[in-house]
Amino acid sequence: MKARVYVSFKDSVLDPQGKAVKNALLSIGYEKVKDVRQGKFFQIEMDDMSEAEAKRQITEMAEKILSNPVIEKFEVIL
Amino acid sequence: MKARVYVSFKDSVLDPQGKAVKNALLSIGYEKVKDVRQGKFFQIEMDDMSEAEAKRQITEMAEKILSNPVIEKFEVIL
Amino acid sequence: MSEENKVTLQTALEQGLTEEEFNKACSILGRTPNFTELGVFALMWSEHCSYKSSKYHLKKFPTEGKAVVQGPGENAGVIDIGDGLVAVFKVESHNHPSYVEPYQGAATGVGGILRDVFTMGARPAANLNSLRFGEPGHKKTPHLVKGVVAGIGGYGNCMGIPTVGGEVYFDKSYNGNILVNAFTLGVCGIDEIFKAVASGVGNKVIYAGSRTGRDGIHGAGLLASKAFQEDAEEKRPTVQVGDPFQEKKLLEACLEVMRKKLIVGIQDMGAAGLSSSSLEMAGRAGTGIIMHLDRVPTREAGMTPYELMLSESQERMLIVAEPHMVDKVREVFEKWDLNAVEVGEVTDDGLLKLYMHDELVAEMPAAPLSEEAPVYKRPYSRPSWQSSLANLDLDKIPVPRNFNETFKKMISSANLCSREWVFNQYDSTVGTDTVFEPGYDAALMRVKGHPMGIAISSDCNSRYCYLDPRTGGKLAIIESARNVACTGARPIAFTNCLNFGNPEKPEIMWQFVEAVEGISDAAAALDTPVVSGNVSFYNETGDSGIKPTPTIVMVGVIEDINKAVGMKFVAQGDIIALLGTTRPELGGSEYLELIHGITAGLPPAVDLDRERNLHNLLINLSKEQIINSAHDISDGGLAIAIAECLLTDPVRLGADVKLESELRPDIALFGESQGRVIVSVSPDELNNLRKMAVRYGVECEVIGEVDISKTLNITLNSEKIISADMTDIYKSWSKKFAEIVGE
Amino acid sequence: MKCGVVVFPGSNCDRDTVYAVESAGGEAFYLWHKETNLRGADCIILPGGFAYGDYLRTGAIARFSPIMKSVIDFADKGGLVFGICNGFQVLLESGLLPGAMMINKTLKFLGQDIFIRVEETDTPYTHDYYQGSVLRIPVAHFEGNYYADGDTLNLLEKEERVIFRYCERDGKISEKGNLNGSLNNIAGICSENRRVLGMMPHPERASAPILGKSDGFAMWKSLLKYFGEVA
Ligand SMILES: Nc1ncnc2c1ncn2[C@@H]1O[C@H](COP(=O)(O)OP(=O)(O)O)[C@@H](O)[C@H]1O
Ligand SMILES: [Mg+2]
Repeated sequence: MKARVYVSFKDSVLDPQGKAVKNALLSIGYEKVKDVRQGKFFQIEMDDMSEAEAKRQITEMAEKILSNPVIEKFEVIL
Repeated sequence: MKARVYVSFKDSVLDPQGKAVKNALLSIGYEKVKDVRQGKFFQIEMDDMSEAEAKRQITEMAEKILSNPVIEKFEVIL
Repeated sequence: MSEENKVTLQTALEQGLTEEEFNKACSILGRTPNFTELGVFALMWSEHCSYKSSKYHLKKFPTEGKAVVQGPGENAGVIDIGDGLVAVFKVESHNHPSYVEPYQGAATGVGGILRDVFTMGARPAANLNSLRFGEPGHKKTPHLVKGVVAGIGGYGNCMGIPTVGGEVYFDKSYNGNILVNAFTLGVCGIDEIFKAVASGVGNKVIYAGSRTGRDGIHGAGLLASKAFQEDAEEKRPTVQVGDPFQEKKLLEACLEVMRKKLIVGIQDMGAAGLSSSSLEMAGRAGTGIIMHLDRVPTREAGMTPYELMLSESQERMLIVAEPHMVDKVREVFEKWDLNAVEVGEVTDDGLLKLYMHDELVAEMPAAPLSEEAPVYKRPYSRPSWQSSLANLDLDKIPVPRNFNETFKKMISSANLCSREWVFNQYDSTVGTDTVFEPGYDAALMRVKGHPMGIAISSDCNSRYCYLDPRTGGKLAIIESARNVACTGARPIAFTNCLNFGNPEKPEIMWQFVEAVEGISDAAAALDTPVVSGNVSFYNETGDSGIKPTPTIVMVGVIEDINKAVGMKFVAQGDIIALLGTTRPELGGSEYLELIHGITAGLPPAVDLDRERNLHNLLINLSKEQIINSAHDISDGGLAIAIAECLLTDPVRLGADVKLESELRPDIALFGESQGRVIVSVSPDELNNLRKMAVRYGVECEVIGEVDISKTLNITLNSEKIISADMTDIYKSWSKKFAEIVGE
Repeated sequence: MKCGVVVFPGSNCDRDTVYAVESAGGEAFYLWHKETNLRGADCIILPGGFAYGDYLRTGAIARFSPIMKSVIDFADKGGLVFGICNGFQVLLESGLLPGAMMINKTLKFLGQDIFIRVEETDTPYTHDYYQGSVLRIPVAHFEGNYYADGDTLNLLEKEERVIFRYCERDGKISEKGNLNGSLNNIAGICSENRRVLGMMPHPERASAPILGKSDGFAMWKSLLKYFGEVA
């Protein structure tokens, strides 16, 4: 059972890393770059359990540990 | 045109972040966690261009700037 | 023993051994090695591990002195610093990995040198780093600078070891081959030193720290070898990823087992991993070792004995302990959430025997592998182009019309501008022992609860070494020693990292031999032996090698840290004096290269007797509390050095300097004659300064006064030739580095 | 006054902190992260460092450690808890203080002396300072860019819980003096009961004249006075 958790800044929070990457890309000639947001992801492998249970546990982890709700949002994809 | 680039360490490369997260998850009681790998992703928005062209440009960026092929692998998803 | 992987001469060649070396290996074993054994031979006899091209010449270094507790040969050198304490230190290169992956390459370089020091029982107290990059305008330079600096910081900061100094130079000879030399110094009690020996037959061998993965399994030769073609790339990253958190725990756990006297010997697994750690520990003790490789904790399934022995995974240690201590050792490591696994035993037969699931997979005599490693006296000859480099016709070099402009251009140039951009990314104050932070001539560390201080300076001017490697070697020694002496500390001993091109080329070997002999002469004259070091050859891309770069890191001790002397001017009305004399020298100077585009001539002359006198003078000036500041004159010459005495944020002071000289004005201002120091002294101490200078036979000339104009005024033979607003200068000096990296 | 200094496996300012407390005349001992007994400490200090490597987010994992359960209990009962640098980050992650830390606006580690202004002196940690004093003090962090939503910020300001602000040499609060990009130049905040304090700069590194830095010393003196141990 594998799943991915994507964590990124809430839209209301400035993403300085994304902005820096965008500027770097523009400066070396990728003029069509309109926006870049940066985030992190976790690929999690769970030992034998149902899909529903995995989803439940992983969502809980994402809420509790993998993201900080003050600044971040997350998405769990099985 | 939006795309995501996922960058993570190659499988044989040590992933200290993933390891630390795995240990944390285990220690707070998620016993079924078998493995965690951590990576980063970039959400890139391109101004009007064909899908094929966007994919070409973004793949190039991923190779040149967003990852270091010596230790990292990447995946571009439109 | 398993017969798979038949080894032939061809296999040996592919692994980087020569035919002769292969035959020697066969005769040591009395048979043909199997594949695992061959891998171990190839690794142990590689240039990196065996020093086969350099060993013969390194013997020329002075290695003895009354403060030396441990000279070259252990993981790091050790000197007595008084009051029952020792300093343990070493410098090491991580050039190639840093070029390929600047962040991780530099980070693991720091990790490796830290292990070298704490494996000896000393808690690391200070890191320095010596960096060389290509031209500022080269397309790869900004990326490399940013990555290397972030990597050094990333590792050292997380470990909580302050990075307190170093050097950064830009030169096009490093365009394709940067240098990253990392230094660590640790402190412990003189009776707390641990050695890397596997003594005591029947003692247990313990593997501690991170798991072993397939990283760093050696070099290009191996990749080409048949047996591994199928799974080449993906499985065999040549660059490791560092895990400073793991190393921090390893540090604490290792110090704890040492303090509790639970172990007999310990060695880190650096380059050459399990192979060199086990062989060297047994070799030094004259014992043998049995290891069960299947017990080694691994990161990936199915690793072969060959891979286990050759992996360079980071953050690992090999420990020898008495049988009844094994559980206690394990307890300590478990407390830190680390592996500690008994993998073998010390034996009396002098053999390294490796088992995999109880099957013997390799058997080699331990001592011969390290002690009978090949030694080469490689041919060397002076390069044909060397003489022409010395040609410098000063008459053809125009004297600048506007010295103000020349001065501004120099002080805000890549090699002379502020390094704040670099060291502000380092934690330089953690540990609360850093008395002189980066930005001083030498870093200065206190030792809590003791009166003394430790001064450290890293130096090498590779342009000097290129123009005349023998003199360049001497200059690196005297400059680093002078920097140390400026603080009031006595230079005691040094470590070195000799970065050169391909030693199989006679011209490169010549540079190496000349530099080593120059270093030896100067070190002997200053009574500063070498206690540890590292040689890095093959720093070449394509046909062009780097300029010879023998980095010297000098360590000194000041008895009373409260008497340390800083480099900045401190008070209005202080007299500025020049110790030493300016000679008609301009060869190899920063000024010639930057302003006139010329890299030629001979580097400044060295007078070792005068230099030693100067250092003694400086030490006594501090002891008697006569001077308020001392700053050594190096790259950029007198005018730059005086400016550096003023450059703080915010600029508070100015200086009014009046020089009388028959020399060309550019030589007087920017020449790099050696043995010179700018000191400042309050008017009522001037006489004492003069007297003391006479006593040591050092010229002392009053050249000006510190004022509050925030301007640097320099008058030469009654003509005012520099008048610079230091607040403006500060801006361009401190901003230049960010520009170089494109920020 | 007895300070319990918590040691996470990646703490690296624990010894510096103990030394500073002792040099001011206080008593200090170490508390291992796997312990739960606070051993009668009057004040718990969460020191700087990288608690569990902090590869995920600084302080994120530390909050689940056994010791933190006790520390949170202790704080809830009105105990003094002082987080420095990484300790501040742990306090935010554990909810003892509001807000979150982001990567510095420079996207680089920031290791240098900076200036902060003492905004409030009515805490056990700052009453030995004058309000408005400017301190020169080292910072060493990669994630010190304080963030909180508008409501939280307003509350902090209204309740005068911003204890330190980044400033220029002369005390001016400006973008220029705010190297990491913190909202409202926040360098340190306290809890509603003013007994939990978190700050990014390192007072323990500015507590010895030989280092040329002593502006942090008064924090330890404040604590000692608070416990009535010096006049
Ligand atoms: N890579 C670095 N890391 C830390 N400090 C550095 C580094 N490079 C230079 N510095 C510091 O910047 C100052 C100036 O360096 P340098 O010009 O090489 O000094 P000097 O000419 O006196 O040897 C020194 O204090 C040095 O320690
Ligand atoms: Mg110097």
